[in-house]
Amino acid sequence: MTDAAVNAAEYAVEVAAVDKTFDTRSGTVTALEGIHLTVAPGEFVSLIGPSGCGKSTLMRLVADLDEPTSGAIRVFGKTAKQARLDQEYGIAFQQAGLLPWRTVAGNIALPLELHGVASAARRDRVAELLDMVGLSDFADRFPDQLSGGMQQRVAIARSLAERPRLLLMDEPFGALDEMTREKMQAELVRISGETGAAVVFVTHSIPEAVFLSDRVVVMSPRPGRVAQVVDMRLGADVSGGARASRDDALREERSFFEMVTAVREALHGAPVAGARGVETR
Amino acid sequence: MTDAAVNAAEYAVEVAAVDKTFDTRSGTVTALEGIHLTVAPGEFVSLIGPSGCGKSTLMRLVADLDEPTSGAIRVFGKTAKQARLDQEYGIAFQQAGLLPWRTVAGNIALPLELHGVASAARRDRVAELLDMVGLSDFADRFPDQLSGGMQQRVAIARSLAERPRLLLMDEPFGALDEMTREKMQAELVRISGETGAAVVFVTHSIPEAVFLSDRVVVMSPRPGRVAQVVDMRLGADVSGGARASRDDALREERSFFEMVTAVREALHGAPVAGARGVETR
Amino acid sequence: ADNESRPGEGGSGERELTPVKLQLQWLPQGQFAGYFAAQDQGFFEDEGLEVEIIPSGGDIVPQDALANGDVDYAIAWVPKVLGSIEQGANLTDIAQIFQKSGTLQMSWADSGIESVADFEGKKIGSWGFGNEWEIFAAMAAEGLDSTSVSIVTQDFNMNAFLQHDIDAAQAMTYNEYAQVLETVNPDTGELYQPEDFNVISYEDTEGAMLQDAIWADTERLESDEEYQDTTVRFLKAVIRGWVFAAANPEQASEITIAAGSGWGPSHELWMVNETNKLIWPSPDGIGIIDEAAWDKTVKGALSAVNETGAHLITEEPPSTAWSNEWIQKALDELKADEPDLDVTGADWSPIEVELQEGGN
Amino acid sequence: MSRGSRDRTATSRRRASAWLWGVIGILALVAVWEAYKAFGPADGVVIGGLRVLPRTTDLAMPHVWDMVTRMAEPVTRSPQALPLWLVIVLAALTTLGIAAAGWLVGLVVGIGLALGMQRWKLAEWGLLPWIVLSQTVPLIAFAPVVKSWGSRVEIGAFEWQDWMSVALIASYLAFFPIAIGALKGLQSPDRIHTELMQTYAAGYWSTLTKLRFPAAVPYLLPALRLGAANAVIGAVVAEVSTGLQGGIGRILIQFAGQASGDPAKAWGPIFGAIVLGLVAAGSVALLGQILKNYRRTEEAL
Amino acid sequence: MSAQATTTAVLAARPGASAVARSRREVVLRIVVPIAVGAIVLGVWQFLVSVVGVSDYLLPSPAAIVEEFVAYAPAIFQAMLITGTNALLGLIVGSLLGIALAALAARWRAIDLMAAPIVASLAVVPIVALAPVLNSMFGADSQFGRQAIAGLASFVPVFVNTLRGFRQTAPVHRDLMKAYAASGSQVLRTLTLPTARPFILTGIRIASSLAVISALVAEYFGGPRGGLGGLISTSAASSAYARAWAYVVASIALGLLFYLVTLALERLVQPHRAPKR
Ligand SMILES: Nc1ncnc2c1ncn2[C@@H]1O[C@H](COP(=O)(O)OP(=O)(O)OP(=O)(O)O)[C@@H](O)[C@H]1O
Ligand SMILES: Nc1ncnc2c1ncn2[C@@H]1O[C@H](COP(=O)(O)OP(=O)(O)OP(=O)(O)O)[C@@H](O)[C@H]1O
Ligand SMILES: Cc1ncc(C[n+]2csc(CCO)c2C)c(N)n1
Ligand SMILES: [Mg+2]
Ligand SMILES: [Mg+2]
Repeated sequence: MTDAAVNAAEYAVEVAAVDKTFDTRSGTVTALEGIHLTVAPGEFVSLIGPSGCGKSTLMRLVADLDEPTSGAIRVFGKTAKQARLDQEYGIAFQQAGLLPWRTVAGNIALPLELHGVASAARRDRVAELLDMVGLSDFADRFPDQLSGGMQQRVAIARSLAERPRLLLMDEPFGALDEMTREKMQAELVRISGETGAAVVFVTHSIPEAVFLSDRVVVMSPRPGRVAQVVDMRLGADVSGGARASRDDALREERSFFEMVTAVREALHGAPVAGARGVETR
Repeated sequence: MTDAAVNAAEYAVEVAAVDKTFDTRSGTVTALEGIHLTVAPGEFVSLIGPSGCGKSTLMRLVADLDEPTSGAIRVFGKTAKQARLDQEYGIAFQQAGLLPWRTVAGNIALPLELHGVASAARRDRVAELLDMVGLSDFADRFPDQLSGGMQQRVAIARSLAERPRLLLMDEPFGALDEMTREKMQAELVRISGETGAAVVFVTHSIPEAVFLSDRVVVMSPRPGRVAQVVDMRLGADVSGGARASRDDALREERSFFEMVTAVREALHGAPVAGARGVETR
Repeated sequence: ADNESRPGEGGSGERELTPVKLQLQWLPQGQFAGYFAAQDQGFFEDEGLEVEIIPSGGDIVPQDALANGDVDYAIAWVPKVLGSIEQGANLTDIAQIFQKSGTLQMSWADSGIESVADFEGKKIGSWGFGNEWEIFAAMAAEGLDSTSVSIVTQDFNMNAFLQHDIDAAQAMTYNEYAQVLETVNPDTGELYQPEDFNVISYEDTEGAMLQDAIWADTERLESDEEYQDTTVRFLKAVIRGWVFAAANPEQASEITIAAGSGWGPSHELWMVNETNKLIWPSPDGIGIIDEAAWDKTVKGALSAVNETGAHLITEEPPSTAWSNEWIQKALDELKADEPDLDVTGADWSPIEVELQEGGN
Repeated sequence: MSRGSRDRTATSRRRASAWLWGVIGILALVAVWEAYKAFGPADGVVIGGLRVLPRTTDLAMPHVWDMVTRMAEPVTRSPQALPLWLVIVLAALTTLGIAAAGWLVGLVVGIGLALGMQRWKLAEWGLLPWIVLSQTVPLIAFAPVVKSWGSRVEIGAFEWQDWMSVALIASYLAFFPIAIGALKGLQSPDRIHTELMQTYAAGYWSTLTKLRFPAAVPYLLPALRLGAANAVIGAVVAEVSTGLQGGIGRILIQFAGQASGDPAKAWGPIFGAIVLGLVAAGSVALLGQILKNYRRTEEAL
Repeated sequence: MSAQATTTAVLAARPGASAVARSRREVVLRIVVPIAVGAIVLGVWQFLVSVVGVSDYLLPSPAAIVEEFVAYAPAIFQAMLITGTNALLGLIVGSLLGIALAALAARWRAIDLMAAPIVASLAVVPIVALAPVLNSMFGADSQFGRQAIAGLASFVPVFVNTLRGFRQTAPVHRDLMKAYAASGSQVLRTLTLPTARPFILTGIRIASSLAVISALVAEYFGGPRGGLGGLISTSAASSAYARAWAYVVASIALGLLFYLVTLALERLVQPHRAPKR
């Protein structure tokens, strides 16, 4: 944390030399080891890797839901804790995590309520968000009356409620079927474009990561490390960095399949050989 | 059911003019309408379609867990009920559905036990199956000590216990992460090859359907109908019908991506346009 | 009369004993010493009976056990049984063991409650379970309505009274009264003394009612000759038991303790002694029902109304409700067999019992 | 292997701390008792005519040490008298035996009812409300009836004993949680599992033995534990009610009757009854240890 | 046919019937069947007494019980009022204490562990054991002893269920609250209490019938007269069994009333019920 700190403000997220170990009954588990990662403002970064490689752990460290064993994390130049207290990020998990006793509108209003937004302003913002995720007609429904995809959209609206500059999303589409998932991806692209927020996105799906991201961070299994960072070069204008227009047609494009293959290979560590894996936990 | 019945014995599954409606509080729901489908012995057929299109319902009709409102279903020339009583099929669901109080071996032995297989023969068969799914070392573990992928393998071993000529699988890999899923797909290919059973496989994942199947049946949303049947033409020897060798390399082949695109388009009903779907349940 | 006709008389030991069940109205204690003594001393066996003495718990109503045919004889208070008879039970009082009422209403010496008339507006303790009818009858005789007092149910000890939760507590001379006198007065550090209390004895009021009596099944008495025979033999043994208890209170108290009473020796002896006081002297012979006392009991029972407006009885009990026939027969036979036996208690006198702290 | 032993030391350490805290909890209660007794007003705290805190006299609140030392002394001054604690233990054992019999009857009846209700929806609808309602009938109301009817039963060499009435009344309290728990448990298998059995063309009995009963274990165990505690409560109440000799209920009222002169004595059987209840419930917990493989999903419940 | 199939067959009744009709049929059956069962039992009972000739003294007939009920209606309602008040006060205070202590136990493990043996003891202690000492402690002349017993009886299920409820907050919800930097009281208000609510209500519902039965049984062991328990025993002691059963019927009605009121409370406080688990 010497001169990196000077420029820290430039980054939405800066993870420097982070290790994370857990003490469990059966000994110490190293979940993350020597993680370096930066996310620029407005950038869309996906984390992908085998189950248990530490994706969620990393996300939780950024959100200050847990603390690194060593190393430093800064969010918009602040400590992770300060960033949390300042509500610099919005967050969405794999389960929508809606409060079942609150209506859709009530769930979206929750963070606003907790932070003392006046009720009129709250109502307006909720209406705006409902419109954004296409659920205006469902404001008074309860979560259990919604499909999984709709619940997830509510969770996303909630995470956007306070116009955060950073969105943390831990497999938000994991529980959805593929068609709904594709729809949700398209919406996320639109929304993140509209709000200009940086996104850190955890997923298991290679096509999802490829479709959404500017960069895909591929992680290796325990102890979790960054195995490779793959820049997405997609679509008609393959100019590095800037995000190409992402629509459904992209999914059938050649460059899309190439990127899928690239991430696949990064994930498997090498060009794929025939595999008959006997899984061990 | 006139002259089709004459040849019924030729087919593993024959679904003729099947409709299925459900009475619900909010009226009658037509889940399936005019379904015609045949599966040849040894053939691998996937059902794919949007959520709620009736895939599970169709599978349940074949398994005689429910009865068609009209139309006829024959399994190896028998009625579905007779086929169930004769244990003509093995079945696996999205959740592994293992009995938590039985060990891995005990779970696999369950159908054998219920059908009075002698204990020595049972032990041998279980050992064989454990070997087939690569879990010999885990025979005495309990399901909660296994990873999701391992549980699913136990469920598959269980469905194979009585050497059925037909395997019914309803999203058996739905709950797995992508990497484990790919491994399981490879194993299923191997196992179904070894046993020569016909397979009816429900999935949401296009790559999965493409990778596994001889034919992919694409269904349209409510009322569920067969929208299109796509023959898989894959791999080096693209000779219709016979199953190509499916290994991980296939996933990066051009023909694979083509088939994925073909199924995608069949699913979306037309070459894809940019979509902003507002989901309605 | 013809003892010889009974098989095996003379104690050869191989004779058939007639099984008999006797239902008590409470836990084993000195109140029932005579029955335990008869059992212990082999008086029942002498009469060719094998008697099972069944203690009662909180909710077993002895006269119902008898009416239901569960037992052959029961010990119960007359007013309670009068109620049951009006409800349909067909029972006969065949021996009035207790000649007097042993119920007291005790209050603190400074409470100003010296007679039933002073009850008005006070918190009056009672155990319920039918023990309250004496209170209501005595009050009725004073022109007091049952709603003019507030009745508080007492539990198994005198704490409510000692802590002034109730102004006047019900107490049996042989039990609760002693309990109080076995308690240390926190002010003096010594046991409470009789002077500390006012004691109203219902025996001295219009509410007095006959208490422990032996009841038998009326129908069987009328029609079942074997039962008649058994009844006389049973009563003979019982009389001998009570005579024994009168003459040997210490021994009777030990027998009772051995029979399962949980009281300590001093309390048990007190109880036997006080029970004896309620039985003896019996000028006509133990168990003979004094018609005047019976009529007084019936009168009291007719006048008593509880706080819900329920009457104990609304009409005179049938003439079958009591009979001196059997006890008289038993007394006569005993007189013939053992002319020396004192069945009137003419020579009896109570002993002095010193109570010990805690009743242990 | 080292993992296992480490697990074990960790669990035993946790268990030790739980015990320690439990003891501290009891000591705290004792301390509160004695402190209140020392500093509270003799006639308790009366607010608006209502005594909201108890009296502190020796009669109302004996010293804890008096209760304890009283246990070691003989029950009465009688030379043959046993020490109080021994009398209580003997009585508790008697009651335990009766409660166990009641529990077994409750088990059979409860499971029988649950099976019927699981099998036939109509039975569930028709019986369940009455089963719930049955528990609002005060035991004491029918205890004498049971005793009276029981004493009439005499089949061949078998003769109804009074303790059986008590056990039967105990079973009336015990069957309730067992029936409810067993019904819940028998209905607990997921659809996926019942359908699996259907695909195996398994009949009612094999579904019952292979699926429903094993799945019911996690529901059944707490129900059985509650049933055991209820059986003890029922046995004690029925002993008091029917006057059965030898059990804890009997000495409970007997010593309560002696509480004026000997207040500490009355507490003995109360503690006896509590320990008895804990032992009964604990024995069922032991059963849970044996069946632990059937409780693997219990965390989720 | 397997068990599952039979059950569904009963449910499905006629396959042609519409679901609406079926669910209406179910609602009707759920009311009619228990009433029918009750009517049959009463019928058999009356038959035994009036035709077969089991003595009315031994087993009063339903008709006799109804007669007594009518005759003593004012006294019965008075008694229900007394016992009901005791049960209600006990239920309210016991529930509040249960919730409060559960909140402390959920917050501090030490309190949980310290309370464990005491709560376990309270769960197994018979009322008959406690009633006499509570009467001595609080005075036999007031209803407080009975209320205390009803309170203790209510306390246990409310405490146990509430504690479980307080532990049900989903990790994802806790994370969410932390991410919102919510304060302790905010977490309690918006997450912990709503999550625990159904559990608390279940506890109260179980406690409701316990409170009634406990308040009633406590009357057997001293205190002011006039409640249902005292009158049941008094009537039974004078062999007025029909009257005793009339009071028993009243006590059942009181238990039922409490149960239904708590059930209604559940509906009221929790209009929207998420499907379980
Ligand atoms: N609280 C914890 N205590 C102990 N170990 C933990 C804890 N949280 C995570 N771990 C371990 O750390 C490793 C990383 O877990 P993490 O949940 O971050 O993986 P992941 O990449 O999100 O996996 P998945 O794709 O399955 O969600 C795993 O081995 C896990 O077992
Ligand atoms: N038992 C039932 N009662 C009423 N409606 C039902 C029932 N089972 C299924 N349905 C309806 O039938 C339709 C088809 O359901 P089905 O479960 O077969 O869909 P699916 O294709 O398997 O969906 P998914 O991909 O989500 O599993 C749905 O609209 C569903 O709501
Ligand atoms: C449940 C019960 N019933 C009666 C009494 C009072 N009682 C009436 S007669 C008798 C025998 C003499 O002691 C006693 C004690 C009681 N205390 N508890
Ligand atoms: Mg994760
Ligand atoms: Mg499905």
